[in-house]
Amino acid sequence: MREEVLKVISNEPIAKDTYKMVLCGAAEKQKAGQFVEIKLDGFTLRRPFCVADQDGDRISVVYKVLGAGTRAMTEIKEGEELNTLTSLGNGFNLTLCDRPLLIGGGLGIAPLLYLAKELKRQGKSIDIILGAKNKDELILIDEFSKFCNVYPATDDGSLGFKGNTVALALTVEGDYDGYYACGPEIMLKNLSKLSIDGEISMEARMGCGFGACMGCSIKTTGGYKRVCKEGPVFMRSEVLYE
Amino acid sequence: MREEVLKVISNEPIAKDTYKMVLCGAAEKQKAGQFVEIKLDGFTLRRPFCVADQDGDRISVVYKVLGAGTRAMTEIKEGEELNTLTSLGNGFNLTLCDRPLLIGGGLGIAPLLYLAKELKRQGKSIDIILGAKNKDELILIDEFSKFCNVYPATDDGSLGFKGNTVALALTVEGDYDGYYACGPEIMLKNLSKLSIDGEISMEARMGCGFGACMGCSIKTTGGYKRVCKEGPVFMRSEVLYE
Amino acid sequence: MSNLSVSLFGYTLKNPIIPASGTFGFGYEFSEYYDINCLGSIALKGTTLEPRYGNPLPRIAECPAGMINAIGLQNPGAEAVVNDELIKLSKVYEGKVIANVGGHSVDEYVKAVEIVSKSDMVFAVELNISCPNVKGGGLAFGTDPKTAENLTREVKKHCDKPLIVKLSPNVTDVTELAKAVEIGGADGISLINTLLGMRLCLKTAKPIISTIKGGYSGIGVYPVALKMIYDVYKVTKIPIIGMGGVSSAENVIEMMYAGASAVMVGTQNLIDPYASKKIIDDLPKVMERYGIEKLSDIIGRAHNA
Amino acid sequence: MSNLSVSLFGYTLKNPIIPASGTFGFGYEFSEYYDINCLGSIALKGTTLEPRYGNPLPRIAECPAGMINAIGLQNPGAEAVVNDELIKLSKVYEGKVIANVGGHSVDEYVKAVEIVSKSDMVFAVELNISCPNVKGGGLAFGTDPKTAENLTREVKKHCDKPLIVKLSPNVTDVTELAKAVEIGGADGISLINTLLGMRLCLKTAKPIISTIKGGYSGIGVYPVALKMIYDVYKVTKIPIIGMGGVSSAENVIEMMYAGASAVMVGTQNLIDPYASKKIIDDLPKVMERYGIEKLSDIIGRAHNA
Ligand SMILES: Cc1cc2nc3c(=O)[nH]c(=O)nc-3n(C[C@H](O)[C@H](O)[C@H](O)COP(=O)(O)OP(=O)(O)OC[C@H]3O[C@@H](n4cnc5c(N)ncnc54)[C@H](O)[C@@H]3O)c2cc1C
Ligand SMILES: Cc1cc2nc3c(=O)[nH]c(=O)nc-3n(C[C@H](O)[C@H](O)[C@H](O)COP(=O)(O)OP(=O)(O)OC[C@H]3O[C@@H](n4cnc5c(N)ncnc54)[C@H](O)[C@@H]3O)c2cc1C
Ligand SMILES: Cc1cc2nc3c(=O)[nH]c(=O)nc-3n(C[C@H](O)[C@H](O)[C@H](O)COP(=O)(O)O)c2cc1C
Ligand SMILES: Cc1cc2nc3c(=O)[nH]c(=O)nc-3n(C[C@H](O)[C@H](O)[C@H](O)COP(=O)(O)O)c2cc1C
Ligand code: FES
Ligand code: FES
Repeated sequence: MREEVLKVISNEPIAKDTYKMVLCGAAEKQKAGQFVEIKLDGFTLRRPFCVADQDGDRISVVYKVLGAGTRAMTEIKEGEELNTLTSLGNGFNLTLCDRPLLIGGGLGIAPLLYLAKELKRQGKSIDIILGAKNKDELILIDEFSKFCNVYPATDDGSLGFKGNTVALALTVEGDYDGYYACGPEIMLKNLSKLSIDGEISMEARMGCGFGACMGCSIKTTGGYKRVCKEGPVFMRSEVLYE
Repeated sequence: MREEVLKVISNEPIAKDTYKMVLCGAAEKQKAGQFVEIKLDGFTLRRPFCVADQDGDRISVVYKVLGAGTRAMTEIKEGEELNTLTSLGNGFNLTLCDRPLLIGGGLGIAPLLYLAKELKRQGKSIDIILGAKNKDELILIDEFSKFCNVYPATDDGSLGFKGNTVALALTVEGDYDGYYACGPEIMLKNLSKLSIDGEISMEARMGCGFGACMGCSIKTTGGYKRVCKEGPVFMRSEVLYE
Repeated sequence: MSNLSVSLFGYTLKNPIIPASGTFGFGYEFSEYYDINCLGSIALKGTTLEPRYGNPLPRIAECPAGMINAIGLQNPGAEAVVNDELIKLSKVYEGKVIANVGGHSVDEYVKAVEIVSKSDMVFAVELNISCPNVKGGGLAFGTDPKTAENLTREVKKHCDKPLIVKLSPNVTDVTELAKAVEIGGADGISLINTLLGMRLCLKTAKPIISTIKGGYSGIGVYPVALKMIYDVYKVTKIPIIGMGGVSSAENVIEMMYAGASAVMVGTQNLIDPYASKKIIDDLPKVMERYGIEKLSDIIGRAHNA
Repeated sequence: MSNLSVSLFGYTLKNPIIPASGTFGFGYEFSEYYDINCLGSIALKGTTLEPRYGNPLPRIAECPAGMINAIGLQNPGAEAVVNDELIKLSKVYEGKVIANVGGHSVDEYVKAVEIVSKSDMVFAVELNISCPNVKGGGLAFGTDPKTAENLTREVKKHCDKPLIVKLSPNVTDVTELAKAVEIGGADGISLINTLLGMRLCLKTAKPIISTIKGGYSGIGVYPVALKMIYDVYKVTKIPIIGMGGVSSAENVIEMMYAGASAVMVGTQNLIDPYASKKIIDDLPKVMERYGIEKLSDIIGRAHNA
C-alpha cells in the first residue's frame, strides 16, 4: 500500500454510465488484479477500483456509476488531484497456468484488460469470454480484440453466445488448464460448475481497504481471509460461499 | 438576504493574523454595518463577516484568524468561488446624528471603514477613534487617515492615547451628538459610560445568520432581538447586557 | 408524473417535507426567500404557555458534522403565537401547520396545547417531550415511559387535534417510549429530537455554550435517526414523522423506507435557507432514478423488502 | 520542548494517542506504513475466548459523517492472540498494549481475560461490554448498571492487570454505568463505543449491512463522545480513555479538557492509514498554539475553567 496524490489526466464516458479515468503520478508498478482506493470530497470512505491498465506512471480505472460516490466521480475534471491508496491487495498469479481462459462479466471486464496485457507480455495467447446483459453494455471489446481471441456472451444474444459467461465457459473448458475471472458474485459462485479451477477477483464493501477493520472478511478453506489484503484474488476452490 | 456565489479577487494579509478578502459578483449594494456569511468547505456553519467596503459589485471583508475556519480561509486562492449569503442584518442608521464620533476597537475597525466612506459621501466630517492592544495590531489606520481625523488609542501607549477607546471617547464626547461603534463586547458595554447615545454593532455565535434559529437573540428594552436580523446594529441604550 | 403527496391523520400534504420545529421560526420570514407554499407543512418554533427568552448566549456551537444548540425554547408564548405569529404566517402560507409545544409541567403542557390547538391553521400538535435545553422540564418527560404515557393521556384529553409526540434519542430503548405514548393516546410519533452533545473552547477549555451541554443535530445524527425510526415502526401502528440530519432527497426516501410517513428538515435550513425547497424540487428526479412513482407507497418498505 | 507523555495506571505513555480497538487489527500490519513505535499504545482488536468469524458480509455501510460496522468481533481467539498475534507485534513494537476482550457470558469474559492478561506485552485489559454487533452478549452487559458492576467484579478477581471497562453511549444515563463499574472495581473507563445506527439501500430498500443495524463511528459521534466523557469525569475518580470521532490534534486536546487521560483514534485510521501518526506529529504545534506545555496538565481542565 502507498498513499499517493494522483492527477487526473482524463475522465471520459466509454459506455452507458461507464467511465474511464486516467490518473498519473503512480510511483509503483501495480500488479494486475490489484486495486486503488480513491478519496472523494464529501464522502467518508474511499472508493475501491481495480487497476484496468498501467502505462508508466499512469494508471487507469474503469468505473460504473452506481451510487452517489461514482456519480460525483463523473464530475471530476482533468487536472484535479485525488488522494489515493495504491498497490492494494494481492493481484493475480501470472504463473497460475499455461493455457488460461479469461472470463469477465459486466464491470468485471475492466481488470482483465491489464491482466491480459501482462499475460500477453509473457507470450501467452489469450482467450477471453466477455459477458454482459446486451451488446451495448459490453465494454472494452475493441481493446481486447486487438490482441485477444474474444468470445462475447450476452443474456439477450444481441452479440455472440446467447447466455451467461459460465454457460459459455462450460462449452470450452476442455481447452484450458485454468482461468482468471472477474464479475458479479453470482457468476463467480457458478464457476464452481467448471471442472477446472482458477482465480477469481472478488468485491466487498470495505471499511479501510488495507486490512485494518475486518470489514471484508470472507470464509475460505484456509480460514477467514480479507478481500482487501489476502484478496481480492482467490482460487475459486478456496472460497466458501455461504 | 441573498444567496450568491462570489469570486475571490484577492485574499492578502494586511496585519498580523489579519487578512483582507475581496469578493466580486455582488448584485446588491450592501448597507454599511450589514454582514455576509461565507460557506467554507468542510465546515458546517457559515462564517459571518462585516462588509468592510464595497465598490460596485466588489465587496471586501477584513478578517482575523481566530479558529479553524478563519485559518482555512487564509488558504483560499484568487479565482475560487465561495457560496455566500449577502445583505444580512440591518446596517447602521446613516442619519443617526449630525456630528458623529466613530469608535473602533480591534477587528471592529473593519466595518467602520465602509461606514466612514458612506458618511463622508453625505458630506459629514469624520472623527474616528481606533483602538488596539498596540501599534502593530492597529489595522487600516492609513486608509482612514486619507479622509478622517484619526485618534489612535493603544493599551500600551505605543501609538496615540494610552488606554482604551472608551477612556479616550470620554475625553472628547462633548464635541459629538452621537456615535457609531464596533469592537469587543467589553468596549461596547462600557460605552454606557458616555453621556451621548449611539449605535453599536454586535457579534454573536450564529446558527443561521438570517433569523431562523434564535441562536443569536439578545435582550433589549424592546424585548428580545436577533443580532442577525434586527441587528447587528443596535442603539447602545436599548441593549440589556446580562 | 411522480406523485409526492402523503396523508397524515386524514390531512393531505402535497409532499412529505416539513421544516422541523425551531429551524424555521414561525415560517413567514422564509417567504422572503421563496414561496413557502411549496412545503408539505411547517412545524412551528417550540411554544410554551408563557413567553420565554430562553438561555443566555452563546447558544450555538459548531460540530464537524452538525451543530449544537441551546436555544431554550425562546418564544413569545402560546397566545402570541396564535394571535400574532400565525396571523402573519396566514398572509403568506395557505396550508396548515404543526404547532410544537414545550413545557415544564403537565399543567403547562395542557394549557399551551389548548391554546394553540384552537387555531384553524393548526392541523396537528407536536408535543416536545425531549427538549434537552430546558431545565427541569422537557427531557425528563421524554426518558421515562410511564411519565411520557401519562403526559400524553392528559394532553390528549384537552386537544381536539391529532397529537404527535416527539421523542428523544437520548434513551437506552426508544421503542419503550414509543409504545408508551401510543398507549397514552398519541396519534403520531415524531423523532428524533437532538442528541446531547457538547463542545469546548480550545483557548479557554470552557464549554462553548452557556448551558454547557446542548442538542446536537445535523448530518451527523442521520444514521442514529434512521435506526430509531426503523425500530419504532416495528412496534407501533401510528404514523411516524422522521427527522434528524436530513439534507437531501435521497435521505428523505431512505427515511420513508425505514417507516416515516413524512420527513422534517431541520439544521439543513440553517445552513442553506433554500434547503427544504431544494429537497422538494429534487424529489421527482430521485424518485424516478429509483423507480418510485408514488411516494406514499414506499413508507416502511424496508420492513417487507 | 512540549511534553506529550501521560501516565495510565503507573505506566508511562510517550503520548496519549492509542489506536482504538478494531480499527488497527493487531497492530503489526501498520508497521508496513510507519514506525508504530511513535504510538502511545495500541488497543488490540476485540478478542473472545474462542475464535470467531463474526457476522456475514456486508459488514460496512458508509454514512455522511462516519461509517457503520457490524464486524461481530472477528478474531482468532484469546490463545492465538497471545501466541501468534502478540508475538508478531512484539517484533515491530517495543511498547505495551491494551488487550480488548468481548464475550457472551461472565464465564467467557473471565476466561478470555485470564488468558490475555498473562501476556507481558499487555499492560491493561479493556473490557468491551458495549459491542452492538454480537447477539445476546456485549451490549446487554453495557446497559444495565447492576449487570455491568457484577461482570466487572468477577473479571477483576481473575485479572492481575489494570482493568478498563468500555462503555456504550446507547444508554439514557452513561454516568450510572460509569459509577457502577467503578464500584465493581474497574481501574479505568473507556468511552465511547459505537452508537447504534443503520443505513438502507436506495435501490432495494433493504438494510445495507447483514445484521440490519450496526455500530456508528467517525466524526459524527464526536460531540456525543465529548459530552459523555465530560459527564463521566464529574462522577468518577478513575482515569478515562476518551474516544469517538477523533480526527485531529485539536480534537485530542478538547477531549483531554473534558476529562480524558488518553485518547483513542478509531475510524480515522481506516480513512487515513497514517491518521494516528499525523495526530501525534501535529500535537506539539497545536499545543504551542494554545499555550500548553505539558499535555498531562490539561486533563479535565474544562471542569475548573
Ligand atoms: C476490490 C474492488 C474492486 C472494484 N473495482 C471496480 C472497478 O474496477 N470498476 C467499478 O466500476 N467498480 C469497482 N468496484 C466497485 C466499486 O467500488 C463500487 O461500485 C463503488 O464503491 C460504489 O460507490 P458509490 O458511491 O457510487 O456507491 P454507494 O452505494 O453510494 O456507496 C456507498 C458505500 O458502499 C460501497 N459500495 C457500494 N457498492 C459497492 C460494491 N459493489 N463493492 C464495494 N463497495 C461498494 C462504497 O464504496 C461506499 O463505501 C470494486 C470494488 C472492490 C471491492
Ligand atoms: C455579525 C458579525 C460580524 C463579524 N464581522 C467580522 C469581521 O468583519 N471580521 C472578523 O475578523 N470577524 C468578524 N466576526 C467574527 C467572525 O465571524 C469569527 O471570528 C469567525 O466566525 C471565527 O471562525 P473560526 O472558524 O475561525 O473560529 P472557530 O472558533 O473555530 O469557529 C467555530 C464556530 O464559532 C463561531 N464563532 C467563533 N467566534 C465567533 C465570534 N467572535 N463571533 C461569531 N461567531 C463566532 C464560528 O462562526 C463557527 O460557527 C463577525 C461576527 C459576527 C457575528
Ligand atoms: C436551532 C434549533 C432549535 C430547535 N428548536 C426546537 C424546538 O423548539 N422544538 C422541538 O421540538 N425541536 C427543536 N429542535 C429540534 C429539531 O426540530 C430536530 O428535531 C432536530 O434538530 C433534528 O433534526 P435535524 O438534524 O434535521 O436538525 C431544534 C433544533 C435546532 C437545530
Ligand atoms: C471497524 C470497527 C471495529 C471495531 N471493533 C471493536 C472491537 O473489537 N472492540 C471494541 O471495544 N470496539 C470496537 N470498535 C469501536 C471503536 O474502538 C471505537 O470505540 C468507536 O469506533 C468510536 O471511535 P471512532 O469514532 O474514533 O471510531 C470498532 C469500531 C470500528 C469502526
Ligand atoms: S476493508 Fe478493512 S480489512 Fe478489508
Ligand atoms: S443566527 Fe439564527 S436567528 Fe440569528
